[in-house]
Amino acid sequence: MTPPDDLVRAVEAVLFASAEPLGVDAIRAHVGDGDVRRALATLATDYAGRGVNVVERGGRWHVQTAGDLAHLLRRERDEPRKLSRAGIETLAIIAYHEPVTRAEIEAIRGVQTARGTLDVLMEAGWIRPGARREVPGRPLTWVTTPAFLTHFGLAGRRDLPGIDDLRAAGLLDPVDLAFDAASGEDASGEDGEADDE
Amino acid sequence: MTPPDDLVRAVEAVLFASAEPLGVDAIRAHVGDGDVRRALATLATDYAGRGVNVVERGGRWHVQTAGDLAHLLRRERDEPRKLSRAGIETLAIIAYHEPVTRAEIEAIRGVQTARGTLDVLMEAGWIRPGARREVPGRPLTWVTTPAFLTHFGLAGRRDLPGIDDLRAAGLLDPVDLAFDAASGEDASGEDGEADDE
Amino acid sequence: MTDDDTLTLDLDGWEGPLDLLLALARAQKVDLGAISILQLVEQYLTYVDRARALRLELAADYLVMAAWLAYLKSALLLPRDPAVEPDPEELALRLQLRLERLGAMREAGARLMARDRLGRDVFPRGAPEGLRTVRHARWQADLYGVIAAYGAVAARNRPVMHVVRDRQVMTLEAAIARVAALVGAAVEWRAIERFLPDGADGAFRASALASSFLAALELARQGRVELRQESAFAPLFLKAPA
Repeated sequence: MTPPDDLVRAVEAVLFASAEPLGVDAIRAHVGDGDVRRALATLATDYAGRGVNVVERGGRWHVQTAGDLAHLLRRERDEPRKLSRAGIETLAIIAYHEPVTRAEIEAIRGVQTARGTLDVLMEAGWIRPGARREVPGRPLTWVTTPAFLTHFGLAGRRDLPGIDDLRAAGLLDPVDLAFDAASGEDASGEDGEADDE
Repeated sequence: MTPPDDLVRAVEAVLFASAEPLGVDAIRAHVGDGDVRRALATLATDYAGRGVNVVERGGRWHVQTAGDLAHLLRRERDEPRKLSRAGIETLAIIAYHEPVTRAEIEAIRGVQTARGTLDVLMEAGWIRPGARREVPGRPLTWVTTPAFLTHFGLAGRRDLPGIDDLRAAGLLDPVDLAFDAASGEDASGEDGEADDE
Repeated sequence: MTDDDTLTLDLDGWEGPLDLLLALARAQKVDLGAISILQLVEQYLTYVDRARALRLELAADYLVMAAWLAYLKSALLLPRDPAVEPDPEELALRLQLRLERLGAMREAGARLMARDRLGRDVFPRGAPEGLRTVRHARWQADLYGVIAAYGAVAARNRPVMHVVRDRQVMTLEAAIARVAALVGAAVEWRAIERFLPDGADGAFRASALASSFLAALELARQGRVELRQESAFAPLFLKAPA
């Protein structure tokens, strides 16, 4: 290893010592002033390819074992509770559509959300209630948490598997919007249209 | 960092994820056959000079924060706290009467001084123990510190307003007036009466 | 329909009719954009018929979907009447779009679950030293607080001298003497107010009334006066015993 400078060493020590992921500000509170982001970038590079990696998850950083070594470490550890199919689908819908109301989740799934489904996801710490939607009835929306990104190894929501393709294909748009787009296609002919954000 | 070989990576991950220091055999149980000792030696070298080190203690290995960085794990933070009423009264009595013993403070306040009160004032840096009083039991006296004068913007203790000043400022308001006010008798009436000294 | 297309009648396995439709569509083609809605409708209706034939209890929403699909099927087969809204082709397209969306989310969920998950595939440090924040109290007080506190202590400690303001009162003894003298041998009832000193007002009148009332009770107890009151709070009358 190349010998790290003082700040890199300090950030490294703090990241390793922390029991939870740390944001840049939290790291700075321990190591003092300095280019913490640069130090984090250096560490991420230093540890790439090693048995442990320094990773960013939604603006928070932590150290974790490399994914390809899972088989060495999995023994005698509890498998996290298996999520039901409804739970997985609901979580995916929230992650890819957030903020999203319960009614919108149900519109996509075509069934009512069973009582425990959102509870389980909240208990796991992966979702939380977001702002209320400013429409009649002011329904609550649901969003994912930083712990969701941490658990599923996502740097951010942009890192969600296939999200760009889904968005490009309009598959994250509501049916109504997609329908208008699809009907419009007949006239104008294919693509090039309407991407959000 | 030099890219480690598979065994070194495996040992690194196992050591990192373990909740306790591991002996060579325990490591081998995870990573399988191979020269675990050599891998450990490589890791010890790799991590020398970094923010965390791979170290051996009595034949068992673990990852730990570099000794010189241990202080980073402890973050000091100042929190403004308001002095309790007992604290302020005790401080005021010491300021007006110093040097003054604890028994004298209690006599003046009319209540026992809780253990922590003087501690808090000392922690704040406003009082310190003075000489012992040359009476039976040789009780400790308390005096204010220069920091006390600085904090309260006083040139010296003489700057503290005297009893007469306090009375003029209405800070010695006789409590008895409350009775007449309540009984509704002549709101105008005298009341210059009734005083001591 | 070939045997390959046949889905086991496992009713507990479906998360609602849309889920069943998606499974049927997937069996038909992987690309949901290219499926035949008409064929899908047939498959669904067949499925529901078989469930009924087996006397399996189907949840209401499966039957609602079946009814709707049967309507869609007939609309799709009949020559199109432009006056009829909504356009069945449009309904079919909407159904297809819904299936695509559900399918996309199902795939996304599977990909999410297959990621390297913390605590299952990748692990945090087993024994982190932990970070600690040591809080130091920075005590705050101002000069006014100190001086005011000393004022409060000093005020508390001055010798306590209670000076009772000089006020006119009628003592119980005086009232007994007065009421006893006035009631004398009077035979007619007289209200208690008549026994108060002339010109008594304010606090003195209140004191005289209270004392005279107590005096009347005491005299009545001694048999030296009789009391009469019609009801609570009614005027109180006194006279000498008959």
